[in-house]
Amino acid sequence: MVNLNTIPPKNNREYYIAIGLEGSANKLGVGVVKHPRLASHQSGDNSHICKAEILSNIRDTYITPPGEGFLPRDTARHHRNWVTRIIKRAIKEAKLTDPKLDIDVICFTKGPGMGAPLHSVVIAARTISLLWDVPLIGVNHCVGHIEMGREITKAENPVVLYVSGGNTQVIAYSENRYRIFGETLDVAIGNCLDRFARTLKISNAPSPGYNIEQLAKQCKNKDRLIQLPYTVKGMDLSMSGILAYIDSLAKDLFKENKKNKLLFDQETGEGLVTVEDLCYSLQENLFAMLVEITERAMAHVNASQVLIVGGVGSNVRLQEMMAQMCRDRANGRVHATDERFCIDNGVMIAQAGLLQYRMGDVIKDLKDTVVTQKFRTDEVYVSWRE
Amino acid sequence: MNLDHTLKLEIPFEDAKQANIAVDVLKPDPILRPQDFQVSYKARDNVFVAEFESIDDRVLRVGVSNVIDSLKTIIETMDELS
Amino acid sequence: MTTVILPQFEGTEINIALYENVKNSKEIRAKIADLPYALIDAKAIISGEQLLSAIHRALIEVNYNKMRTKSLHSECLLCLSPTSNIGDAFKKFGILDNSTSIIAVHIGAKKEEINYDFIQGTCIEFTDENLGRLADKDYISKIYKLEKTFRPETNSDLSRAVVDAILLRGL
Amino acid sequence: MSQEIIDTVTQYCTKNIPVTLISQGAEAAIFTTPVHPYLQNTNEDEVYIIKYRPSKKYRHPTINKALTKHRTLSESRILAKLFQIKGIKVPKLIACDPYNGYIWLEFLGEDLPNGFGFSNLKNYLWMNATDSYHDNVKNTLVKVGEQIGLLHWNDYCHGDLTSSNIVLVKTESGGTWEPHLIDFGLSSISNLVEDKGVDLYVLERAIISTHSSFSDKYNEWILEGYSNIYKKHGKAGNQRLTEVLARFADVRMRGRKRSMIG
Repeated sequence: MVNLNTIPPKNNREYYIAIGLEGSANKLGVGVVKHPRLASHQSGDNSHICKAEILSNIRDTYITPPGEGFLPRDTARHHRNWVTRIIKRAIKEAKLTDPKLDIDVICFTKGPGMGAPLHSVVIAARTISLLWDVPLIGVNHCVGHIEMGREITKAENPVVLYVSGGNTQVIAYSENRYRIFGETLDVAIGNCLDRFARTLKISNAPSPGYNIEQLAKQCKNKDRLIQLPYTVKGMDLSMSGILAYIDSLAKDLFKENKKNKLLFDQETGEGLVTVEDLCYSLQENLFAMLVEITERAMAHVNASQVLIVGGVGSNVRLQEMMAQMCRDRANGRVHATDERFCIDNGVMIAQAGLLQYRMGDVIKDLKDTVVTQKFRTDEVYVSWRE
Repeated sequence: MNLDHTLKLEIPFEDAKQANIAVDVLKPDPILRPQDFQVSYKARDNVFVAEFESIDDRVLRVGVSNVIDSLKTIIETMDELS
Repeated sequence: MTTVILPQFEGTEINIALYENVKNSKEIRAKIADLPYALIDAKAIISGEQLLSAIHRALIEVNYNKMRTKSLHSECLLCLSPTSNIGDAFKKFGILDNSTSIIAVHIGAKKEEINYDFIQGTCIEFTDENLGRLADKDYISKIYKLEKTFRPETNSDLSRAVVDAILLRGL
Repeated sequence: MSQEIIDTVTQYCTKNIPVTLISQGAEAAIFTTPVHPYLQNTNEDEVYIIKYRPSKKYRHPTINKALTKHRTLSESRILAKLFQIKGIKVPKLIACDPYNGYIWLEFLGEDLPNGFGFSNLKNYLWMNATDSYHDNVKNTLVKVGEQIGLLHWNDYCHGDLTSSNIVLVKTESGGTWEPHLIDFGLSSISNLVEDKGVDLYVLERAIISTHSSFSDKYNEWILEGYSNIYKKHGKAGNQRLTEVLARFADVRMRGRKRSMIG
């Protein structure tokens, strides 16, 4: 029996407060979340209706110039430069007067992610834990996304499509684990879009994927799709071949390689394809693959709901396609959160960490706070669900 | 190879508690190549002491610089969030 | 003579006649271009299933894809073949000067409108038994390039392998 | 959606071919019909399978068209190839329309006695749950293993092995069951031990999750049959068997999925 009230809130309060620190990639986020202590949490699987109140959600993104990706060292430096300021702002915005007394638990991202940025954040997390004498909890980044998504959308048991710069997974819950039903066999979807954006030398602000989405919207030849490899393998998918191919098309386009029959009319030399067309075709192809593997997982576990999380999840076209698929599957529903929660943030780490904490799971030895680049979603024992 | 390139770093903190926190924060992380680089942390009253040993100057420089980066975060956090 | 209507294409009547002891193959060949039939050497056909699966495919191609040849009749010969080369299909399945058993297929007209008088031979029933008797199984295995390790124990096994090849030709 | 699919299929098949929807997966809908597409049906109990891959509205029409054709064909092609391998039992391919996404197949199996439902492996094991260690059950599961062994030995992988994708057909003498593999929609030609290990793991998981009380024995018997096939090929067979089983253990350890980087 799940009892989310296993650990009482601090100082006989009727609510819990958690702060979450996230910095596994190029976003540094700190958020504060509050859970009321409810009788309905005493027993039963109610972890998706915590009635969480978001007291603050501060984020700063390390943005690189067009054509450049973010490197671990530089990203770590960005996080170090900002982490105390962001924590301070999050506390101020949450109107916490004394973090020592107010905060039940400090949650940080244990992994997966880039090593150096993760490390730069955990240093701050350990320091405030010791300064304030507040316990620490290490959170799996993917589980953070899932729990935040469930709380925001109230989706009880959805199939989760997790799409970000580092991950592409289809996940469903079973027997206390978030199990991976399908995933990328090579690069992640966000990485694929980021790298294509670099080839196109388009801006990385606010994010490369967002700018590809805007270009795709401007495509004027939507009925003439550029055929790309479609590489779904069971419930897994592969994207590196698609990226290599569309990259080569883009390069030919920029070099005006008139020999390319797909891009230039062989008689008149006229251009047949624009950058917008490439973006549109890439999105249509990649997203169709994502929706397909999600549908397979839904059929497999007999689910009718989908939750999209991760940075790429804020793409409106992906949400549209997923919604269409769900409608066609006997009135399924798709849940997506907006970019405040899709994109990496501190609140999600606080949300998942607080659930863990309320079940009685805290770190007792600082040795257990070592961050890790590899940390599979299904390694986490999900004690807060039936 | 001998770890004969060494450096000792002493940083005074405001009090012994702060120096001890710095030690506790830095201690858990494992050294990536212990055969090339070693470090030990301790607190002597309010002084934080780190002793580095390494196979060459370059590895020593990188290792020390990483620890100093972390120390800067620790100190800034103490200043801003105590 | 047998009349077949495929349930999916009920507007198209198919008439099939099987002849053995044919004596005028050479003569037929001379005017073959004017004969509105698919004329097939029966030694290449093991079963009704084989022929009808090819006709079914021909109707699918014509209705949902495109006609590759100039008539439904030549389309039938093409669909019997394991390769997409039309000349090759005629060579392997069409009649030769010395063919003695012939299947004449007519698609798209009423039974009453068709006559087979141009064939001089014995009209026999279009049954698997008769087809099996007239078929040259080694020839069939060879033209369909079946796996060397595949040793059909029965005519129906051979027929199944051949149907597979017909369904997948060129795709 | 279901109604839309039924309407499309009914229209395609015309009134001469009445269809009944029996299952709908993520990718295809399965219908039965008493009408053969081109042969006279001589047995009025006989039915045929029509497998239809509907186009997906979320997908661009160009992708839909290419995928429908490619997948319909690839499944047909695998069925055709497998039929020519001695010992492998798969349904017979009757007709295929890759332009519209239809495959016609032979219907295999029958209804089990006492309301246990259709004779797939899943229902069969449930029917025998009271007498699970009976020789007949063992015999059937060993044969299941042999079918998978033959498939893998010839470098094909099923891609979706579950106890519902194994259909039991009564032998002519009536006493025993002959397992047939169905649904090759996710199958591929592959000589990778990884794919084979995953195949075995997926089936093991399916057996554990639906027949947990006896799954240890069941899986043991399936592996026995599987190994029989490899062992027939002497030293080379044993070596390949060891490789597959080692990878299977490996896949089981990591729960199908390789470690991932954040």
